[in-house]
Amino acid sequence: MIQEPTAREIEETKLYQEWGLTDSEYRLIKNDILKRQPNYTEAGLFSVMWSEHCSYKNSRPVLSRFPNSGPQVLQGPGEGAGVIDIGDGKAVVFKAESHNHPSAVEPYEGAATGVGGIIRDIFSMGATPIALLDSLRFGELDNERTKYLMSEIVSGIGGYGNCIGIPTIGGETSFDPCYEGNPLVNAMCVGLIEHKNIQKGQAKGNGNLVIYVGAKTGRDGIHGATFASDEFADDKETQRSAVQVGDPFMEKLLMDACLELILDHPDWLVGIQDMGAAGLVSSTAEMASKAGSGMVLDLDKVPQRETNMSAYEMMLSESQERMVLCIKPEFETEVTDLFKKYDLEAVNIGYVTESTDYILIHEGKIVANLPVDSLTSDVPVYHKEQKEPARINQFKNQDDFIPEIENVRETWLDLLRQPTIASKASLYETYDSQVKVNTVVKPGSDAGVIRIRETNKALAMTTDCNARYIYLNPKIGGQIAVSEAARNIVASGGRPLAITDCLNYGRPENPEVFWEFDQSAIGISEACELFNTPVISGNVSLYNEFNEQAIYPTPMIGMVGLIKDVKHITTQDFKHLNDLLYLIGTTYDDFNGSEIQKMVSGKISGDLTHFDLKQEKRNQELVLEAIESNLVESAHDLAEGGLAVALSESAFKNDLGMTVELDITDAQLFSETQSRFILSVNPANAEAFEKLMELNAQKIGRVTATQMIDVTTKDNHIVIAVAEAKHAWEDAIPCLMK
Amino acid sequence: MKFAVIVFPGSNCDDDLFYAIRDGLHEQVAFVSYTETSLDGFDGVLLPGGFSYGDYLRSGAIASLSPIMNEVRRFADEGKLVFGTCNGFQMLTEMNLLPGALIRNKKIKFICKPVSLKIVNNQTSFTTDYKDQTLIELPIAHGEGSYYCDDKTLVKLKKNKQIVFRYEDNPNGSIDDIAGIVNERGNVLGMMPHPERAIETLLGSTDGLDLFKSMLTTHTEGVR
Amino acid sequence: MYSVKVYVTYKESVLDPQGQAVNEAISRLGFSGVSDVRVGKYFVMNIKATELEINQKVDNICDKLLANPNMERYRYELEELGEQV
Amino acid sequence: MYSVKVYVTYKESVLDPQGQAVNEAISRLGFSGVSDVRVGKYFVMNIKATELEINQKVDNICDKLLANPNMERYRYELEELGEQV
Ligand SMILES: Nc1ncnc2c1ncn2[C@@H]1O[C@H](COP(=O)(O)OP(=O)(O)O)[C@@H](O)[C@H]1O
Ligand SMILES: [Mg+2]
Repeated sequence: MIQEPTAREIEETKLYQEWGLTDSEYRLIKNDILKRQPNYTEAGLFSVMWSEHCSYKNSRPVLSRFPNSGPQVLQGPGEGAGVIDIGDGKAVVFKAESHNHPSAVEPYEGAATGVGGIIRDIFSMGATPIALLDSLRFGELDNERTKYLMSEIVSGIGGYGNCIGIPTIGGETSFDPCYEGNPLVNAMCVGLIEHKNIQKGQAKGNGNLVIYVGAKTGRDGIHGATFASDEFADDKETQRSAVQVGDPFMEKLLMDACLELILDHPDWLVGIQDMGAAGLVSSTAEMASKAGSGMVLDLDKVPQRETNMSAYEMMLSESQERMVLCIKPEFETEVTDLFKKYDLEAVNIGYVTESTDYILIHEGKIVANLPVDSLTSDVPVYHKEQKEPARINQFKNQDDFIPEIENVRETWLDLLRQPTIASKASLYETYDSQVKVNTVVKPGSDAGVIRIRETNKALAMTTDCNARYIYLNPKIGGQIAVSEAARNIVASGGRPLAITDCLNYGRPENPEVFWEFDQSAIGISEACELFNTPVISGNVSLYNEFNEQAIYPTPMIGMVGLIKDVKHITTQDFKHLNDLLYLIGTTYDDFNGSEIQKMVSGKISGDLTHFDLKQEKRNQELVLEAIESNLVESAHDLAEGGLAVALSESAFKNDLGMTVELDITDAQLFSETQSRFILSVNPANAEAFEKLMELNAQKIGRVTATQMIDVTTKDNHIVIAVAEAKHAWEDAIPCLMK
Repeated sequence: MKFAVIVFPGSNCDDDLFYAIRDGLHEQVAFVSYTETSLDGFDGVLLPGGFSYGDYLRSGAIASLSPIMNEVRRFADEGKLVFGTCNGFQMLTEMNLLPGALIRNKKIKFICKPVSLKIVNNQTSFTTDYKDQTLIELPIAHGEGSYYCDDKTLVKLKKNKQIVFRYEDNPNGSIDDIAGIVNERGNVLGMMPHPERAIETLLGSTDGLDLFKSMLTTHTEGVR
Repeated sequence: MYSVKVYVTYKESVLDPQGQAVNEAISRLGFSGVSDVRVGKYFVMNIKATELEINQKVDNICDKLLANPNMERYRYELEELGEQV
Repeated sequence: MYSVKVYVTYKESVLDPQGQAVNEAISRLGFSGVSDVRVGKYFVMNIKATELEINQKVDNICDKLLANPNMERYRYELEELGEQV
């Protein structure tokens, strides 16, 4: 057995620093909280619970900007996931989570366990998971490492979701050099729940039992595991923290068992929570702290996969597929039996107390005794220094980029081949998008859509973030991220309900990074206020850097919208010959941060202009009204690559062509001015449609049977066979992956 | 007609089949646990897709050892209708109720997409309601769906007209484009595509419904 | 008690897409002269049995579970461990 | 030319859900006394190389592709085949 350093040694050698605690934090713990030196286990608990990842000590002031309440919010941030009312006694539950660092090291398992973790957050609320989405960022597909990462990460996401049987119905994937050493893997899960079944992660009621269920605990992903310094390491192998391996089969059993307990036996259960980051300590301490209770845990009872595990290792292990329950003692046998039916172990590992002490017993001795709030709510909060990066001012003062288009046809096709724009079918076709037979719109349109059985309603969902815009202007970029998500929901026939997020940034100690973080949060908040889409859950991932180069600030927005009637579900694909095409929104020269800027100059620069949140909202409202009045056959929002790309994408699925006449320049075909949509409308509805839209819709052409993209601009007449464009778009990523 | 949907640990298309029968076919249907030992009272057995036992070892292998499977074998031996889709097909080959095996897709990856199938034998208990040689579209969703059998078996399958569905555009490397086969007696069908996911217009296709209707027709008019 | 190692591979006649993919990946990494890659499964386990029983027991486990005779073949190695009852 | 057999297994400390599932299935089939089942991968291939190169070449292929050093370990066996150029 390893000799643990004593409390004195920890202070003298400043071992706590290696675990991430600062001197002042250590002093706070020693002088004010414990009034003694923390022992080895205790110091370990503090270091992990006070990490940014668990405590949000750096990001809390920023997160407090977000609007998170409203009559529709049944549960805001603070529990496993947020909950939004959708009528009929039902509610939708969702949250997103990042697994960037684990995926960079071990892409398949990192991505898979990311999906597993977010699913647990959803069913721990009592909700049945109904859909998964992902949001991925990679470096350019020009090297083997990136190809390997993408291929493994996508396999990991599919591997977990397919096996557990939750459809993956949407996501986004984009490519920029800044993500090469630090890919982003964000996963979102959406669940459905009856109001009466909403659970809380709480451990209250003196004498109630703390029950551990699921996989056994191993030395997986133990925090830093930094103490592998040689004087303690008899056996290096066992000291090193092991990679977490996901077991979706186990999670399926765990999910089914927990849902049976929650739905059929509410009287047995007091609280339930998943074990996520910092496993056992974070879940149990949070459950006790939220309920104002104390807790005693006997670690000898914790199911262990490995021998000789220390208290520290058990408490910090991030072994997957585990949950904590708080139950009434008189139902212990019933609960154990219920889990046994699913071949799962449910073990009584402790009980709730009236005090607020958090006490751990290991091998008959008390190994930790702390006020529980000191681990959760009494964490110091830091207001980090901020500084506007020099590039921002430079971007503001430079001339707007305007591409010179020599061959508009070639440019059009080249743009369709850019990996960020090209078809992602080779990725999402490896995800089961239909299991459970509720998927109305699969990946490939603006948002994924799931119908809600026993109602006429459906839910639209999307993940979005154009990080390039945020890099140029974080505040406006933040507004755009929310707007783009909302535009995708609206184009699908839904009314935006609320958002979740994954806020991915570099080191918060870098004042420029922190400024980006704060500014983008301001932008996101402003947009959420206007769209009335509160932030009901989310996740922060900092320290996304490689060789001291931070990623673009990337606050991924996951949005869910309600479609009032399945009749209103709309996709981006042209449906019928002769339907009229309308463009909503005005096109300007918006090339800063655009795909075409990146394509022709290899980098992005400049400021964001012309974006107006109010206009965005107005356009969205009009489009939704037109859809809900059954006047629209297809709707597609304009995003990367602008009008050229959106028109092409709308043609692909049903191999229909179009003739379009535009009073814009060739270059403007590729402009990324926000707040725009293309709608197709049956000629019989044209009058009603035009009346409703007033002057906000411009008729630009019609759908044809020629299978040609036939577009006239102020400068040129462009003809491209739909098949040619489709090949360029479909084959781009598979070709690069070869 | 009363259908049993067998539920194994890790099955995840059990609901899909249940809804297809209840809401699509409007017949009786109940879930039966893998731990049960009797199928008394049922007229047809449906083995669902999914990842029984996480697809560990070989897909369908561990599930095929479940207690209920002895009863499924007896049920099949009596000439009653047994249908397995996806993971259910894999179980049927693992139990040797159907010949051959399903191995890793040729391109290794899991594939989920609609595929075009030809009905190559509409004279089976599962296809009478389809027109012969017509094309239908059904979703596939599998990673190990490449049908394999040795040459002798293939000759036999052809001779006995046991091949029921063929892919138009083979997505997984299956021998002879095989998507679904019946046993010699004709009362056990296994196929990789998911007819139960093609039951409602709202979800894109109703091409799968006729398979279940055919089972009903066979049941009411007697096994052919 | 025996430590048993079981090796399961596809029969020669069965196409091995994983083996092909690995072969291609090896070439792409720049290693030349590698061919005929086949991928199989490898099981390690401990089995309590007498010398008389062990072969039959392992054969049984392989036939019934570890290998599918329609497409796979297996072989195994035994190593006797100290008595640990 | 060598025939090379590579055996890859998870490290002891890494969860092996497949091994657990197989172990349980073996017990359920009625075989007693089977424990610690671990499932690994098994690669067979032919490699052209000289005696001097072969070990380094195989190690390289294993480190870079066949085994994941974060969670797996490997061993291999070599068998020299007749010269087949
Ligand atoms: N990683 C992914 N997982 C699932 N679906 C994806 C992924 N990447 C892209 N998609 C799907 O591909 C389609 C196009 O994506 P994108 O261009 O990001 O759409 P939009 O610009 O409308 O948000 C969408 O339907 C999206 O859901
Ligand atoms: Mg869109």
